Amino acid sequence: MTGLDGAHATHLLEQMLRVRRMEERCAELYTQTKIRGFLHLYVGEEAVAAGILENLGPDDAVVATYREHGHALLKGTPMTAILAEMYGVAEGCSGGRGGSMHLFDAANRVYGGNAIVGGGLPVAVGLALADKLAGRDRVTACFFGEGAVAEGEFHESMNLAALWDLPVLFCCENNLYAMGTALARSESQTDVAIKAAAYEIPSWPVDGMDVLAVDHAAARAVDAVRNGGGPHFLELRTYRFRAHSMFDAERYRDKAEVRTWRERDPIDLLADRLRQEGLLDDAGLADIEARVAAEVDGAVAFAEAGTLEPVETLTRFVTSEPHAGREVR
Amino acid sequence: MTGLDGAHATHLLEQMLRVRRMEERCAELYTQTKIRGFLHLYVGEEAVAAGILENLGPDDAVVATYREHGHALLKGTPMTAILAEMYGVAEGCSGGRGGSMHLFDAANRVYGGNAIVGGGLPVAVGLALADKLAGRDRVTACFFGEGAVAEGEFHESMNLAALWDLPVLFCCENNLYAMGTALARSESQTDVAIKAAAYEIPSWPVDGMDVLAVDHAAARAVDAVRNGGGPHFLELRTYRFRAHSMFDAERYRDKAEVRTWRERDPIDLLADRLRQEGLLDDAGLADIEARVAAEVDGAVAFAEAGTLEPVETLTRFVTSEPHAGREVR
Amino acid sequence: MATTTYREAMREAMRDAMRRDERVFLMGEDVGAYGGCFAVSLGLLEEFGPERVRDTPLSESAFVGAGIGAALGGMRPIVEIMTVNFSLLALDQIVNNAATLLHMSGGQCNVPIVIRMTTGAGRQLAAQHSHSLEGWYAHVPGLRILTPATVDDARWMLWTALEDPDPVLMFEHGGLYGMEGELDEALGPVDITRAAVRRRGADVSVITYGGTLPVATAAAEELAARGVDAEVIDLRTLRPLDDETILSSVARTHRAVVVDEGWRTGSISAEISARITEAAFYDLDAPVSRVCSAEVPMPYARHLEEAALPRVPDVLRAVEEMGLGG
Amino acid sequence: MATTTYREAMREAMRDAMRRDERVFLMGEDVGAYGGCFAVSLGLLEEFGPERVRDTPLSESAFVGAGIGAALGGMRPIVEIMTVNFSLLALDQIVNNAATLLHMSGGQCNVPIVIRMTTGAGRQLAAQHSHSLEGWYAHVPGLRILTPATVDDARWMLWTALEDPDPVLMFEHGGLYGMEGELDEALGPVDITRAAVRRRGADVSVITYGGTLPVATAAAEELAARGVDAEVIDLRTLRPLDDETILSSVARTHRAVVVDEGWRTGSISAEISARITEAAFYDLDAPVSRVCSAEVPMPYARHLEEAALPRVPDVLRAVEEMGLGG
Ligand SMILES: Cc1ncc(C[n+]2csc(CCOP(=O)(O)OP(=O)(O)O)c2C)c(N)n1
Ligand SMILES: Cc1ncc(C[n+]2csc(CCOP(=O)(O)OP(=O)(O)O)c2C)c(N)n1
Ligand SMILES: [Mg+2]
Ligand SMILES: [Mg+2]
Repeated sequence: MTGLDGAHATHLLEQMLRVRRMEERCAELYTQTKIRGFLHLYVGEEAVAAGILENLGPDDAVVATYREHGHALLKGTPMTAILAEMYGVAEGCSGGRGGSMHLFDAANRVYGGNAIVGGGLPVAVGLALADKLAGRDRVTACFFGEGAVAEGEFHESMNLAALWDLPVLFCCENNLYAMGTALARSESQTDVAIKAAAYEIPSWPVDGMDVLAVDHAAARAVDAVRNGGGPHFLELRTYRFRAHSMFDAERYRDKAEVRTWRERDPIDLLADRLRQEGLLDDAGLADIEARVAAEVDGAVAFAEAGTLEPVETLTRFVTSEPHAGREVR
Repeated sequence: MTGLDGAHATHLLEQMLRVRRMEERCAELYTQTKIRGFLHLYVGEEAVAAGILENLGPDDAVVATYREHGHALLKGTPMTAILAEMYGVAEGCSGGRGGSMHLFDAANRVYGGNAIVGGGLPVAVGLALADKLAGRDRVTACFFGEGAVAEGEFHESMNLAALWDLPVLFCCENNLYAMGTALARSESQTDVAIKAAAYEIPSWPVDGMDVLAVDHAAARAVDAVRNGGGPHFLELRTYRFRAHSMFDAERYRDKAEVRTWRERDPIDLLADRLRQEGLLDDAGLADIEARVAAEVDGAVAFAEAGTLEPVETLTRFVTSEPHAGREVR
Repeated sequence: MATTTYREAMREAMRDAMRRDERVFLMGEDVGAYGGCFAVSLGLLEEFGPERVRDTPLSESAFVGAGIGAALGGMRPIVEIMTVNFSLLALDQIVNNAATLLHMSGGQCNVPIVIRMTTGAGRQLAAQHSHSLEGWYAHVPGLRILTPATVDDARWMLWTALEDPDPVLMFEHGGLYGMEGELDEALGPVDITRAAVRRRGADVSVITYGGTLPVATAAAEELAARGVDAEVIDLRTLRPLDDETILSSVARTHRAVVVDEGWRTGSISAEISARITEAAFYDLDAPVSRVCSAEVPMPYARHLEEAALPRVPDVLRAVEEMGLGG
Repeated sequence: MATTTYREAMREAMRDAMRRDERVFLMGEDVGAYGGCFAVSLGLLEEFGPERVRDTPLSESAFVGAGIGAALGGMRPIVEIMTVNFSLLALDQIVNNAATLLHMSGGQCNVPIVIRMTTGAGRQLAAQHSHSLEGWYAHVPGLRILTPATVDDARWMLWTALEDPDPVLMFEHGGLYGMEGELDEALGPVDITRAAVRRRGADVSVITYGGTLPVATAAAEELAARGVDAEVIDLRTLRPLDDETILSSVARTHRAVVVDEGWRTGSISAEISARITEAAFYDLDAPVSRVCSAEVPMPYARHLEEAALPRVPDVLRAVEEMGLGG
């Protein structure tokens, strides 16, 4: 990459910080039992969502996993609606019915929040198929972890997307572990990008801790997909700083490894670089942190003020209303 | 290949003819409604089963598809028991309960006869896992069509076998069509051997119409698998001379293509070569045909004389007998 | 009125749907070049081309999931799973996505997809190719389950199903494709929420659907000859069940026999029996009776398969055991 | 007698099985290095090593199928599917191979595999992670379905299950793992074909299994306070159902309530209701009542999930509606 656009980079820094601070607050709220169920945090992986979503427009779609808070936020879902969803209140982006693993926001084309590993891939392929059939130049970005690569649905989806030349951007968030299973203990071929190539899908690995590298790679890939280049695949090499979920003793990796990776914290990396180039000073960073803190506080306040849906409407949304039933003819 | 072992080659010719004549008779019996249900014939593909099974021993296992008559026969299942099975009589190798798609023969380690495309692959992986855990040097040969390559189970099974270094020989019978779907319309990457390589499984394509080539490749592959070389993959390039099943109008391919392939009939290819080298004459071929005809006639007679299982025992074999139920303690 | 087969009626329904609505397309294994595994889609490729009559690889989970995604993207896919037996490979997509997306999203993401599949036994296809799992699917909230059993329903249910904003599964019994019947060409889209009384009767309600409707009807004729006036109810939809039609019939007949090709234990007939008992316990002259398939993986041998399936004599016996026509 | 948790009892059962029989091994996602998703297999990797406590990739269909193959090959695999929700991805292997191989092969190929999985809701895991599909599996001939609900069954059912020559599925309700109870360490392998009467009673039979046994028991205590003497039956096995124990109870109480966390329509409770009615129609003082989950994909919000699940007040209401303890 040549040169550094300070404004753009600073914006990416702020985006990553919005995710980081939101996630950190979620962890606190979980210990306070304000948030329940399973909670999967994105801390350490922020550069991936920030770099890729920077390159998507409002008409583009996102399909993600249960570790999707950051993706929804950066696709445009208000933090207020995200926090409210985790509180299980009616003001949540899924009306309190989805929770942490199922953030939906049709207006911003966020199609979840899928908690079945690999389950989102076919859906992303279908969204892209609809765009192709309708002649729209929209892109569908599908995020999934490297653990999903072992699932049959990964294989079937890769093949369909390539065979039908569909506008999907596959984003494999390779954080080296699927819960406690290291990549080398789940794949005979650990080079994920090579796997994708076996479907004739252009694919390349990206330093997932360097948001500028992700941004740059995403710009090229999204452009190619949007312009009829068919599916593309990015392997984002990143790391999960925290436990898989809130029920993980982390027996499968040692502290030293985590420490080493933390030295490449995507936020620190970019902040330092901006400082070196004189594009950011402590005051500037403090301003950003202040804005982000205010947004997080506001979101929590919004969620706290949320209202519970009445139990009477428990069975709403099992089918659409009003229903298309017809008179007998 | 250097030199030609006449006795061995003649034996392979006879093996292919046993399959060919049996299958041809099955077609007649189907039109006579002696055989019912779905019937998938192996005509044109005989060199694959003949060449590979020649290299397996009695302790080795076979898992095949609904197009498995030849595999069972050449693994050692008597033709009488195979024909009887298709007649649905008690003397059939599966007691008349399996039919054409489900030939089983535990004594010869023939584990079916699986009618779910891709469904046999995980089972073959498991049989090999048992051998590895028990420290036995047995090989499990798994046969499947190129259409199965699109199934998620193919992907998951390849990865497990390679990851765990299991003694499986994957034999992909690439006859270019999955029912009416040509390979190019089902795979973005049509080179099946390359797909297997993506799992780090040694794989190579073989001329599936040349039984000597198949025999040679199988000898190498089986030897490698048996000696701890982990899974191996053979793509056997062959062709189905007849319809997919007895309900196929063959709209998806033209007669010319079929004619061209028939010019490479594996039986004629070998017979001609043996003739050229003076290792077979008309009398010799006539002897073989006579032996085979007698075997087929005998098998049909056996099936015709078969007995129907009494309806009273309909629900046998839902669970094993005697049952392991225990007294309450 | 014109005589047609169930197969042709189904094909006409799809042709009609694709002509009427640009968003409708058909996707599945061998629906195109092969001409349809059971020749249902024969000729559609020629009329609508490979984009709208889309052959898929053998990837049940991915192409069903792709249908779900296409529906979210504004299309109206008809996804054909060759047979219910293979639908097990797509079950995760159907149960965890198609059926749940609307709810999980708080009402934002409805999935207007129609998934068609052949179901049932009776053709000596053995254990892996003879399942009747429509009752299983009827367990899942968020799905609508249809079982067309007449040429009119084969021809006209699809229209209404495609207008449904939510997922609809259509189960077509393999034994019905060749069935001929009088088609009401002017009928138009039909109600898909109600059962139909196919034969009026006063003595016993024979409740069935799909592939066993002919069995129930034949049994009713036989019973008439024995002086027993049987009412035959074709459920048409297994989810939601039309309690009203079922219960009003039983209120008149005081006796019910459910005929269902599924294995007896945990079958949809168990649900129907339980509902009738819950709602009409004091009206019943006898416990609700079930005529189902024997609990055995379907054997290949013809005589064993026939013995395993619910047939006319089994229905007659069930009615006799209620003290009628004995 | 020693106090232990259901989780520890299950772990002890596996440790014991692997010590007793060389052929037994455990395979599944994160059973090893992670320590088990729900810590059930914690410590087993250290004792038995990675060959016998085998972590698998995320490949449900392949590793379940591999378990089936390993069983055919002479091993005695315990395959753990992390939760029933993911078992949908392995359903083809379970239904079309594990359940059918013995039959399709005319009795030659039995499949001695034990497949364990967590089931149920109640922990705010939302629509994709809260299924209770054990009733679905109970529909399939060739499978044996166990639902241990006590520490004794968690500890001792596995032994008998591993001696079974055919496939056995064990459903462990996620809400039970932390439950403490008195373990009979001398019990040894228990019968896996019979239901158990957990509480004797004369007025009504409350029939349940697995995760709702505590609900039924608590309801029975409450009913006792109201002067209603409820009998509580723990089914223990959903396939085959122990009709004898169920019917002999109903013959005494003349009333039955089935409590089941599955969705009401097409639930195993429908089967139980139908069977009781078929066999004991004239003994019943009231129609069999069902207390099930609301027919909705499980919502995340706690108050909605609680409202959707069968709870003590629901059982009390059902009994009241039978004219008892009102
Ligand atoms: C089909 C399926 N199997 C198992 C699980 C349980 N599970 C949830 S997350 C997870 C690990 C996934 O790892 P990866 O795909 O790498 O994503 P990451 O959590 O690392 O972001 C597992 C096994 C699941 N949700 N779905
Ligand atoms: C999972 C599944 N989907 C669909 C089918 C229907 N079907 C039976 S054979 C077949 C074609 C398989 O082609 P291939 O794997 O190439 O084997 P071939 O018949 O050519 O030997 C199909 C689609 C099936 N049996 N199983
Ligand atoms: Mg990961
Ligand atoms: Mg083929």
